[in-house]
Amino acid sequence: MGELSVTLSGLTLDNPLIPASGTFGYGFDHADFFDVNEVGSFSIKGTTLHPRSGNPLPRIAEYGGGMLNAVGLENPGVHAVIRDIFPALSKVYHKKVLANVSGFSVEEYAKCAALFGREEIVGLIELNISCPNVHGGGMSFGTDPKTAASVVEAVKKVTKKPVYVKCTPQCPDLLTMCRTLEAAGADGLVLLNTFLGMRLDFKSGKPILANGTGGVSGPGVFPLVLQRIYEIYPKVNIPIIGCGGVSSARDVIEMMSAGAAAVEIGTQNLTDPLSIIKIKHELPLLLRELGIKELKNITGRAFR
Amino acid sequence: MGELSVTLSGLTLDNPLIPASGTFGYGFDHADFFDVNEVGSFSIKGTTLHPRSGNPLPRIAEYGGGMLNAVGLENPGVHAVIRDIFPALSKVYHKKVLANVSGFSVEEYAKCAALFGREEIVGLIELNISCPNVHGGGMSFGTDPKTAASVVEAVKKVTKKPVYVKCTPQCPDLLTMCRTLEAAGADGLVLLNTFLGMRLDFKSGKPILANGTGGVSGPGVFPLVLQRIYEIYPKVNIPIIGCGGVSSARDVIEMMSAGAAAVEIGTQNLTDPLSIIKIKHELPLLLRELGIKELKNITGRAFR
Amino acid sequence: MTGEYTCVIRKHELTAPDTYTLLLEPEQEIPFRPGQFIDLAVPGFSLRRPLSVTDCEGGTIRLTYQLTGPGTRALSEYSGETLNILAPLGNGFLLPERGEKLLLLGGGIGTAPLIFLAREALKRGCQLTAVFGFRSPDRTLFQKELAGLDIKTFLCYDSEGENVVSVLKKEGLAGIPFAACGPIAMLWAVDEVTQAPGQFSLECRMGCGFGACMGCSVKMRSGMRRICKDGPVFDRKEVLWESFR
Amino acid sequence: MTGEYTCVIRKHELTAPDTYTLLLEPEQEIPFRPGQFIDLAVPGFSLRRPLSVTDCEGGTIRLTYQLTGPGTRALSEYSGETLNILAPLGNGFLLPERGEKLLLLGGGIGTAPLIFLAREALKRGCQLTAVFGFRSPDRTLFQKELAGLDIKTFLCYDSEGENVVSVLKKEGLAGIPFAACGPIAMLWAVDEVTQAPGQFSLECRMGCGFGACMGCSVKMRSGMRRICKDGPVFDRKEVLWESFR
Ligand SMILES: Cc1cc2nc3c(=O)[nH]c(=O)nc-3n(C[C@H](O)[C@H](O)[C@H](O)COP(=O)(O)OP(=O)(O)OC[C@H]3O[C@@H](n4cnc5c(N)ncnc54)[C@H](O)[C@@H]3O)c2cc1C
Ligand SMILES: Cc1cc2nc3c(=O)[nH]c(=O)nc-3n(C[C@H](O)[C@H](O)[C@H](O)COP(=O)(O)OP(=O)(O)OC[C@H]3O[C@@H](n4cnc5c(N)ncnc54)[C@H](O)[C@@H]3O)c2cc1C
Ligand SMILES: Cc1cc2nc3c(=O)[nH]c(=O)nc-3n(C[C@H](O)[C@H](O)[C@H](O)COP(=O)(O)O)c2cc1C
Ligand SMILES: Cc1cc2nc3c(=O)[nH]c(=O)nc-3n(C[C@H](O)[C@H](O)[C@H](O)COP(=O)(O)O)c2cc1C
Ligand code: FES
Ligand code: FES
Repeated sequence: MGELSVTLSGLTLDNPLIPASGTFGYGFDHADFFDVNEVGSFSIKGTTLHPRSGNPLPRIAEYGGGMLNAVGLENPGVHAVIRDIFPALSKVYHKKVLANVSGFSVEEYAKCAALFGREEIVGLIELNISCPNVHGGGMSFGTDPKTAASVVEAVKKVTKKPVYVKCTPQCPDLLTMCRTLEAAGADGLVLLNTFLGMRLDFKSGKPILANGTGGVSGPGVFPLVLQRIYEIYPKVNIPIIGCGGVSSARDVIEMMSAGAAAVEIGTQNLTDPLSIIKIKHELPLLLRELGIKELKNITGRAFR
Repeated sequence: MGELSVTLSGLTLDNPLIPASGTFGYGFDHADFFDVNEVGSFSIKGTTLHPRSGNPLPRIAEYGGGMLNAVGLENPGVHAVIRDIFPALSKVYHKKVLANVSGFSVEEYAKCAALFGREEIVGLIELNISCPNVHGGGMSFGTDPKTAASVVEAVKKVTKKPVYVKCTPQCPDLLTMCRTLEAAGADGLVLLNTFLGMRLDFKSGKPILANGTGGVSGPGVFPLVLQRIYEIYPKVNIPIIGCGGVSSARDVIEMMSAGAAAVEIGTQNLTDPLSIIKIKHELPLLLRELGIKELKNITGRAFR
Repeated sequence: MTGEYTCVIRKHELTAPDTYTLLLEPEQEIPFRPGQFIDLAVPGFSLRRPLSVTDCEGGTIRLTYQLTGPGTRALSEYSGETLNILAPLGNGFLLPERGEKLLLLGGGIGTAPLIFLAREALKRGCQLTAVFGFRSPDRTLFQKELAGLDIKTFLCYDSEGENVVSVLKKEGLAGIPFAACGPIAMLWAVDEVTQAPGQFSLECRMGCGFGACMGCSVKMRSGMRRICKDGPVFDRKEVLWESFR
Repeated sequence: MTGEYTCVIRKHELTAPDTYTLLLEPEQEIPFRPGQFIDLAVPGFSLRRPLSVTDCEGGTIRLTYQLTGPGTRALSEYSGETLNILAPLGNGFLLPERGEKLLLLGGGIGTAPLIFLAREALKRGCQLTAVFGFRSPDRTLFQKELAGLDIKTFLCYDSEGENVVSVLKKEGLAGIPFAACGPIAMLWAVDEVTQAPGQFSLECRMGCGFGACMGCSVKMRSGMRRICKDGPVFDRKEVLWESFR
């Protein structure tokens, strides 16, 4: 195992860099730029039981700290992913993926997770209870700990794969949420999904996104996410994957210092498709500068 | 009245640009750069009943979308402000100020507000129930609508000046908070104070700010603040002063389009002390581009 | 090969009102087809700006862009020596067969990718007619350039009460195979008045520009399609205009 | 007058390991006193970077800065032609009277403002002694420059087991009025071993640099003081070292 390797609930990644769900498709698009096997793992586009066509255009806006999106979980559905996408993916990608699952009912989460749980390529299940861009589902599971716990319990019954839950900053009491998820059997946490926000068009004064609001991501949210990881890490005993605003190798070090065992990178994959490669090359230099041998020893350094 | 003028609860400002509390001192420091009478009004540094020396250094950190601060309400106390600062200020500044008041008890808020309420130079009282950087006070008033309402009621009893309440994004249910404040007699809202966040030092891995966490401000929070204003504007009947991440004349237009009657500018006054002047010069050009005669007609344009 | 390239700025100047010409020379030659685009990193902005290739000769990429908002404004004021791009992106126009007729319909800055298409089609000995519409005569783009090429050209102006669609009808061009780029309203109207086969180059706000984010995915007749990767050029039979309202 | 100035970059180069010299020429001459600083906007960063003036001659501001983090790194790679500053900021050193003795105590990049002070003090016919400490000989700053001035100079190196404080004691300099700038630990130690009047130039993370934000306010003997506006130079009697722990 190299100096960058980390372990998530028994799943060893040769590096902690995980492209975040929705910013790496199903792995094929970044392959135009680099060998996608360079990533530690990646999280597939949020997948639901049935195909979804998502929100109308515009789905994207920009701001001084990154971007907003309201894609609305467009995806071909779990069956098509397993039948068509995974076989094609296995030909070019030889590591595991995080199966990012979204749903509109406890049953939907459980069904999707059960199906993904049988797939060799799936390293762990990432329950997205936090998408701000769909109505009636997604995020509502992310704001109420009881509902969220019921999702975890249902999913744990149907799969042996580690189950990680991706939380939303819109949750009014994130600490209680995380502890409840741990108690319900979650194997790990992903902190965090996007922040609710919006932009208005200069000329018309109306919302830019067809959906009105969208999810804010990118460097602008980094210190907010970092604070949540720092707050929650000492209070739970399951691993945290940090996610939000990471755009450099220094950010990776900082997020792991706050308690993250691995790091998801989203917006930066769009800004610069080669960012993961660049960060991966810089990490060993930073480790040397810090006099630290193994990256995994950085996790939770703030508390030592 | 010029094309930029706006009115807040009977107080007319010749332009809607208000340096935010804590980023303009008591008005003397920016006077090194321009005639401070150019601002619409400004909000004085958060003032408490007794002098406070604030937090230890470091109080400041930076991030990709702006800055973090944990000044911790350093101020000379309401008596010194009234006795020493206001008389000196009146010599160079001939408009009104927003008296930003913080407290650790309902009584403290009321006492400060009563004292400020008697001052000619005070145009309106801005109750800061939202400072994330002091313990035991400040923000705790901002997260519970009942406590917040009791502050407003107590203050309304002791002053005839308009009372605006500056809310915190850390409030779990901001809409209920705002409606409760309106019902309690608040004359207006200031949305929002800083977002809770933190940074860790690259070398040590420990928090940069001596206080651990700090308040995040600057362009990175703009779309988050905008969404809250857009959400709350149609649900209340009192004016909203927008605050958070404004750094350009276009941002002013956008925030007013979402419902703000005026706009506070914080971090940008530090990044560029002349920003208010630059924005003030650009606003008329943008109005012309939009074919809108009076800036105040922009307020709430998103809903028309 | 699709990749990230650092380009030296060879020329960057105002060539029409609010319109800049930018010549970029990448480290190595990038093969482009007409209708493809690049995604340009504007320093200080998170998202890249997609720009169609106006032409590509001897390895130098010509871009033509209009001041639209803060990003293009910052680009026009950029004083560095290099710029970073992703390229080539998207599928270009299907080129006409040797000697075929082709009608080029361009509105405003949408005329840019048609210049590249025109040059390639001329190389194949095609017979070209261009109808280019602008807001007013002072905003005409590529007038000289068109004059130097063997293209029958109609220029029309909103300010004179004419536009691409009205000229199309008046001149009886509605039966010629076409390639069109411009504002959605114009394209939609073109679709309604023409009968021949045709292609539309579409645009929308993009997240990545290379297919990863679904930010540009839109309902087409054959299903959801990403404008960046499955387009930006689409056969007229594919486009559902309601998706662009 | 304190203000915002756009400066042309006259020189910008690596002059010692990790250390750059930057010469800026503002639109109009800015009067500086030794110990004052400028606040430099690094494109792409929200907060400005405070830098002491190393010297100011004929209207050209000399800055010397060390690579510390992302901001100074970006500055060192900046390829534009101008930079924006706020200046002059802070109160400088109290200059010694004509003919008086002055001891200059500098650690690392903290030697920078002492160069300006030295030149001004020499103009007043003062007798100067400098003790400058660095991590190792290859990191020495201003060696040639000092050699050209009439200053009795001691250079010392951590790598050789010596530092400013040990030299101060060894050479019996602890009774001479001093001006010191460098790491807090060094300044504190200086305060403990010297008996003469002295001034310290302090630094900390700043929000504004001109007094508006209280980001640099710290407890001193006479009360809370802003390092940016009430300093950065303070009389030794003012400083409470516990505030800098
Ligand atoms: C495939 C394609 C090719 C294009 N080719 C050209 C060209 O050759 N010349 C040219 O001038 N313009 C072209 N555009 C449009 C150009 O990308 C936008 O004008 C530009 O991105 C606006 O950026 P801004 O910051 O100035 O405007 P803003 O409105 O401030 O931009 C904010 C955000 O919206 C996006 N955006 C705004 N308008 C558009 C738009 N019309 N299309 C796509 N994204 C937009 C921006 O990229 C940015 O992410 C093309 C667009 C696409 C999709
Ligand atoms: C009055 C004054 C004069 C100074 N003069 C010089 C000089 O002449 N030459 C020189 O090399 N350095 C000087 N410094 C220190 C210099 O400002 C910092 O090294 C620089 O800001 C670091 O920026 P960075 O982005 O590289 O580091 P980062 O650590 O990434 O900076 C992050 C934030 O912390 C602040 N910061 C970090 N270190 C310091 C520090 N030591 N002091 C103040 N702020 C800091 C930065 O300004 C920025 O806001 C001076 C500081 C002050 C206060
Ligand atoms: C275009 C886009 C699409 C996204 N789609 C999903 C998704 O399908 N499922 C999910 O869990 N998160 C989704 N996210 C959120 C990201 O996975 C990530 O949590 C967020 O962007 C914060 O990380 P960042 O700041 O590094 O981008 C999406 C984000 C973006 C920008
Ligand atoms: C250094 C600093 C000090 C601040 N002090 C106060 C304060 O005393 N009282 C208050 O209500 N808000 C205070 N704030 C918050 C600002 O007034 C403003 O709400 C916040 O910075 C968001 O606006 P911005 O993004 O434009 O900076 C402070 C902000 C900064 C950056
Ligand atoms: S813009 Fe990302 S998929 Fe097209
Ligand atoms: S840095 Fe703002 S007051 Fe000193």
